[in-house]
Amino acid sequence: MATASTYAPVGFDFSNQVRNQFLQEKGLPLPKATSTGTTIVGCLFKDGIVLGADTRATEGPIVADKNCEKIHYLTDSIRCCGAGTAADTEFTTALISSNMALHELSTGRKPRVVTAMTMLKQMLFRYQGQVGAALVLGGVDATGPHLFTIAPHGSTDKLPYVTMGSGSLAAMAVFESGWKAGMTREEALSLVTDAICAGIFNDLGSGSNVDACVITAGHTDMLRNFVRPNERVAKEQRYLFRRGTTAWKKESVRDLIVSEEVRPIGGAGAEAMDTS
Amino acid sequence: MSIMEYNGGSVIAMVGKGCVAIGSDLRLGNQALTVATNFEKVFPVTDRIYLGMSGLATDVATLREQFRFRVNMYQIKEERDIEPEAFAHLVSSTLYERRFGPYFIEPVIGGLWKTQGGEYKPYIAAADLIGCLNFAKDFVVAGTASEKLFGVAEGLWEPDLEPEDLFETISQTLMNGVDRDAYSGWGAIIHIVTPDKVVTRTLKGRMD
Amino acid sequence: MDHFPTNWGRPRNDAYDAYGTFPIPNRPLNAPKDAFGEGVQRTQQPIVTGTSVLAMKFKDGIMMAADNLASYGSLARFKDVQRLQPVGDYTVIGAGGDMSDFQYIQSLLDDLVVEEFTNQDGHNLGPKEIHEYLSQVMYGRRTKINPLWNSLLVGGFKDGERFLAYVDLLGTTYSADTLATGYGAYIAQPLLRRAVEGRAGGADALPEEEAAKIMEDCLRVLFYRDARSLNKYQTAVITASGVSISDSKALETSWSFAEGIRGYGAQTQ
Amino acid sequence: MATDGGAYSYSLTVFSPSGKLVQIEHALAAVAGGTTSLGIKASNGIVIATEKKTSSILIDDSMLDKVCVICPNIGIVYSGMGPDFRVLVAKARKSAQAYWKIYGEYPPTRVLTQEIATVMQQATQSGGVRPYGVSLLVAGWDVNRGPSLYQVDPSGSYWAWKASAIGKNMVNAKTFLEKRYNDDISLEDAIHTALLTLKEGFEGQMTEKTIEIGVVTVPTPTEIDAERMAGPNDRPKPTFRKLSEEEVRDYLAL
Amino acid sequence: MTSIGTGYDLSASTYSPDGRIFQVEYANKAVENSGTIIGLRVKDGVIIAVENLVHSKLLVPGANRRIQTVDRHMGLVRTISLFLLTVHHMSILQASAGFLADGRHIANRAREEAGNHRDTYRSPPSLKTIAGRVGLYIQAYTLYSSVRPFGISTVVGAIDKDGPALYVIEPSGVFYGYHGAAVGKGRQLAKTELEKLNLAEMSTREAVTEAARIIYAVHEDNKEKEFELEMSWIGDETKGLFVPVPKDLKDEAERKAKEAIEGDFE
Amino acid sequence: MNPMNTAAQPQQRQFNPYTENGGTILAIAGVDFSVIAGDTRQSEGYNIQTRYAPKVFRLTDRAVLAVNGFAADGNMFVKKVKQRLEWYRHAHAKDMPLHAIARLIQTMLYGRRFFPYYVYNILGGIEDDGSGAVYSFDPVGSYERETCRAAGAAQSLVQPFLDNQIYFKNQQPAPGTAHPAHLPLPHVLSLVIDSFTGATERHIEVGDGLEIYVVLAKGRDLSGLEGFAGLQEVSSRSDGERIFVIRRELKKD
Repeated sequence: MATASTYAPVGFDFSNQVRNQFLQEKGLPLPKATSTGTTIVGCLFKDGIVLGADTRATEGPIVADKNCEKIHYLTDSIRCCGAGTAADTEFTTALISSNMALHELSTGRKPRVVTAMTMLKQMLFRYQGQVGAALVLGGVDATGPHLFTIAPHGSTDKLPYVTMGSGSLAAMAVFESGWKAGMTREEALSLVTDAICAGIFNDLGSGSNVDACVITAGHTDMLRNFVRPNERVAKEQRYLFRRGTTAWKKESVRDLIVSEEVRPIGGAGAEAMDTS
Repeated sequence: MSIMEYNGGSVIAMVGKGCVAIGSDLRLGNQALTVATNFEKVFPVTDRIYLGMSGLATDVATLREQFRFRVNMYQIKEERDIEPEAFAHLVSSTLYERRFGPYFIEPVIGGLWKTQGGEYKPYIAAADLIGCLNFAKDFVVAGTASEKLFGVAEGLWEPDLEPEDLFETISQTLMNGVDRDAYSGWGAIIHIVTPDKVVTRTLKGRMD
Repeated sequence: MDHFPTNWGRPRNDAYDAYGTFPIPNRPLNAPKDAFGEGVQRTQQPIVTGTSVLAMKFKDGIMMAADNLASYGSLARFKDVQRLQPVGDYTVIGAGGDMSDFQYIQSLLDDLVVEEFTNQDGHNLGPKEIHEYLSQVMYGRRTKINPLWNSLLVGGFKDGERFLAYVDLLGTTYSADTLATGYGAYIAQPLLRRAVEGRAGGADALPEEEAAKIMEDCLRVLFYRDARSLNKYQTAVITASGVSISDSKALETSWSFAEGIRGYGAQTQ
Repeated sequence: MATDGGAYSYSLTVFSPSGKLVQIEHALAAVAGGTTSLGIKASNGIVIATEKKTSSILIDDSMLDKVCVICPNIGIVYSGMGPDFRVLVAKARKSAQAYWKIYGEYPPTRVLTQEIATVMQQATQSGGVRPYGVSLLVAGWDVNRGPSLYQVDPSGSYWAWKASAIGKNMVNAKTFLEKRYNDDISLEDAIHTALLTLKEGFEGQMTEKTIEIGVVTVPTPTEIDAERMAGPNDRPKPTFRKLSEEEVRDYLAL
Repeated sequence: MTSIGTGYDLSASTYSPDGRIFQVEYANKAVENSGTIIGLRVKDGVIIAVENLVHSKLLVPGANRRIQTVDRHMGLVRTISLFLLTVHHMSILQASAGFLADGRHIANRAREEAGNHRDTYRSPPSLKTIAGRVGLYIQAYTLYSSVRPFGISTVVGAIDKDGPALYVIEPSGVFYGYHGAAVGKGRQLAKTELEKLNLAEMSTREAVTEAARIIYAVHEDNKEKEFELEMSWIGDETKGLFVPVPKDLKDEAERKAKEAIEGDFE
Repeated sequence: MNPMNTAAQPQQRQFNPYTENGGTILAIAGVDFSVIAGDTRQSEGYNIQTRYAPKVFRLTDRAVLAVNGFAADGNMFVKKVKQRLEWYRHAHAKDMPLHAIARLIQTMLYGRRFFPYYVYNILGGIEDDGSGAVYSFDPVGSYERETCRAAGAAQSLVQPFLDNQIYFKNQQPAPGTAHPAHLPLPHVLSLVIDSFTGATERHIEVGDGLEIYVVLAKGRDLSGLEGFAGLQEVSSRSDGERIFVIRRELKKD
């Protein structure tokens, strides 16, 4: 804490491990973290990459977040979709994004997709799959468009169309039956939307909306909630309560407006003083 | 029996029109045995930010102090109040720091932030025990009654509730939610944060 | 009864009652023992298995498909197995899971059909009845904790009505316009649903030729992605004019998708 | 060379009998020997500028960076020892990223300046090291204090300035700035003032190759609110940027 | 030697002094009084025709069939090559109910035998196997005093792996294979008629006409009441299934049969 | 046990005769009506098996049974209950009264105490006295007559909402007034629909379709039901208790 910088990266802190291990041996299992059951995909087209994701986050069978973002920013022209343990995807991509920013500043060049891929796989491999992030990485750099998947253990895959997450099979079925080389932006975007929708409507771990991201040389279009096929219908009635419905025992009010009263002492000019 | 159920307890936060409400039950248990009925789980962070934590009581206490320390340090160093977004990230990164030996708490944050025009906007967020943030536009819940709270809130909540209406909605949600949870209950406390004041009310709830 | 003559007249339990002083009915451990009772093996896992079966409703009836592979673990063991079986005049069943259990089911159904035929009462088993029968058999066996390790699709057409339903080793049943078992439930079902649910008019608006094309697409995707599948398959079509099961057909596949891609990471050559 | 410090002027920074830290003073001398840099805080932004001088025409000056981006809202420029500066830039960037990883936003200018200052101070009090031979001008924007300009010296002390200059021509430049500065100056005017200031005592030709400029711009209140309400993966528009050679050429032409 | 009054005819388990089992002979008598059944084994199939005597006008026509189906076995993959046999029994007018039941019992037994064979060997049994098994069963009812013999003769026909086959199993349990077989009242005349036919060269379609003609010919119009002609066949035209002869074909055969009889009278 | 090591441990595979097929059911009794509803999604794990598998069944003209849990057990159980009711009809020439069906269900469930039907049952209908009734059961037959009950995957989401809206739990009535003991039918129907749309939002196993059965006491008029979208009558006669079904779509994600 008291180093030169309060903000120095400290890495992981294992100091609770002994206690938690003990609790676990006592038969108290570790609670589950939020996971994104998820359908995430990526697909190559004529001029670049389209990434796609659903927006459901779950805790067991409960929807924890109906509209979360799973397409993470790495650099302006590189994005990364995350599936698996939500916090891991969040922080892993944030860490790599941060490192990519440093890399970009120190090299003075636009970073490459393989750089991000290598950083990610090395980080995940180091944690032996314990960091549960399954990623789809895509972007365009000086060497063209690139698309990868990175599994939690750090293995990578390079293909023209990829899927990850619990809806990956549904999405992959759409790709396998609809992908062709050299698609236009519109074709690719609609294929990706179809693939995500296949996950949303067939996989319980995926749901809500379609996020998409189109990356071409020199431009990135983040299409947040590109399609919203699952809007909630209007309720049958309103549930406003009559004020006073809830019984309470005690009330305290903390006033945040500091009201000061200024008492004029001298006669002259007192009128002009504003007391608000 | 999970560690998260050891002491029991639940927290909820809701967005209203220019205001937020955040509340918790008051139970502290030792598994099925209730040992205290005045264990508040929501703490002020700044004037307009409150932090609620459900989970293992010792970690709630530890983290309350730790966040107090970190927010004080921030305020001293930066000579300003921490904003809700920054605080949410601080909570998140603090929890993720212990990814492989987590604190057993799930935080809920409710607060107001000031726009450039001087208007106050509501902000709520929640996280899991390793700090995965959930920014919601309606409500967030945590704790042993979270499923129940989700269910009731999904039914009762509606957008743009005035502070007094929001108080009724969050209170009804919390009370009915915890009444169906053996590990939460024994009264509740609600804070309604508005631009000019914070109203705190202790609710009359079932004591069984 | 104890069939070993040397045991006759001896106490049932030497350790307990060496001299037969106890009246027989009151002796402990007096229950008849089956020499093989303790060694009874039940199906704990499938051995030789078939993978997905697909089926969908279309305008005039039901179309089903399954490949010709029976796997032994990861070994592609039998490559000319028919997993679609006509039952009676109106019905086809398709089976995934343990093939020996499936053959047993076939013999059960065969007996059933023979019995129905020999009755010569003008009544014929339709797909509904066959599905109900199978459900009872499967549920009965799961209740004995001795399941038939299959998931089955039953498709048929009788009295102007299409019928399509599923039953598996737990006795779980359901029915829908499109069904798929095994990996097909994850890979093919989304495509089938998109083709049928997503169509104006649903299955009623789907002509046979299109259904056949969708089916072939699904099987191709399954062959690409299910490691226990084969590019050789059969289809069954059940309409008002009866059951027809095709000869084995081969799938056309293309593997040029990754042309120009090198390696799995930073490699460029 | 130091004549008054004797043994106190070497290596470990210790107090001389007269209460001076002679190493720091020597470091300041090194700064004073460096090329001139300056910064001006305008009503709607900040400009920092420096002269980029190469010792030989054979050096490829396109590879040299004296105005550096630390994070999207902060940039710095230096006078003094180039290698020391690069070390500080690396540390500052890391510090900014670490802050971002905790708070989800980049540090305010003042906080980052403190960080750098702390690093520099520690070099005045640790065994086996010498103080950094640079002075820095830190320009940045944050939502709390708006645009701010700081100067950090080898001692680790820092001040906020409306306008400041460091390096060889520091005294003249400051005098010049004091004359030209007013509180209502616009960013455009400030850039011109900066160029004029540098021109005082500039050796050789002032071209886009020999001048580096960085500017801080101020987003509108609407932009600020919009960015705060955007999703976690929408990055705010950078408020600090270096001017391209073309832009510098255009300013020089005016 | 007469059987009545000696006591030797009271039990199937007792021989008479001259070595006969009267109960079996009585059973044969029952068979001889029943409506005629003929079976024709021809080039490509088998046809069985029955003179089903209608003892009451209240009976629903066509509802009380005497031909029963025993098996239809599915062969190997897809090709439906099938096998089946029919069983038939004899009966005496009013008392026929009991013997009708005998016929059903034996039919069920035959189905069981066929089912067991299929379960054991996963292949259709040959007709000879079935005839043999059913023969053994019937024979067992000629051994014990506690049971009576079956009052039926069974005509079974099928196409099996060796082609068309036709057997008759008698109440004693004995069974023989035939090209043409006849049992019941009109058996003598029917046999004579059958012997005139070139069965080995005949098609099933031709045999339908012949079978109908014979049944009509042997029916004693004056003595008997109404009868229904019942015919089932298996052959090239039936895709290997033993099924009733289609109505149009049967009507045509009956028309010809009636013409032939009228021709005879003229 | 450390979860890291589980892969290294020898594993015994055993046949598990149960599974869960998701979905949720609920029932609410009114003064002279009863509403029984269920969603129509059947799932296993993350897979939707079918979007339409009814969980609510008409037993007689005044009894409706909703089953939830393991679908195969549920279907078998309903089949057996219907069989027993048929036998009763043959023996007594009338339909079994609701309270008797409830006891019958208890007996049948407890009969399998040591190999239970993994099914949560809710029985709704009209009692002999013409009052609306709801009986809820646990898998081994413990049961209770209630005014409202939710069961299944989203029970914990729906039940507290009903507590609040049906029983007015934690609500103080306005001074000088009292909470109604029974709610009118249209109000109940909108609560049912909102319960299910809410559960669909937050529970992944709830969705696709909604089937609401409404049982009306003998002689009760339709007030409040006329013109309800998707209404269909399924009663066998019009002079006794009447049963209606309302079918609605739910979200399919």
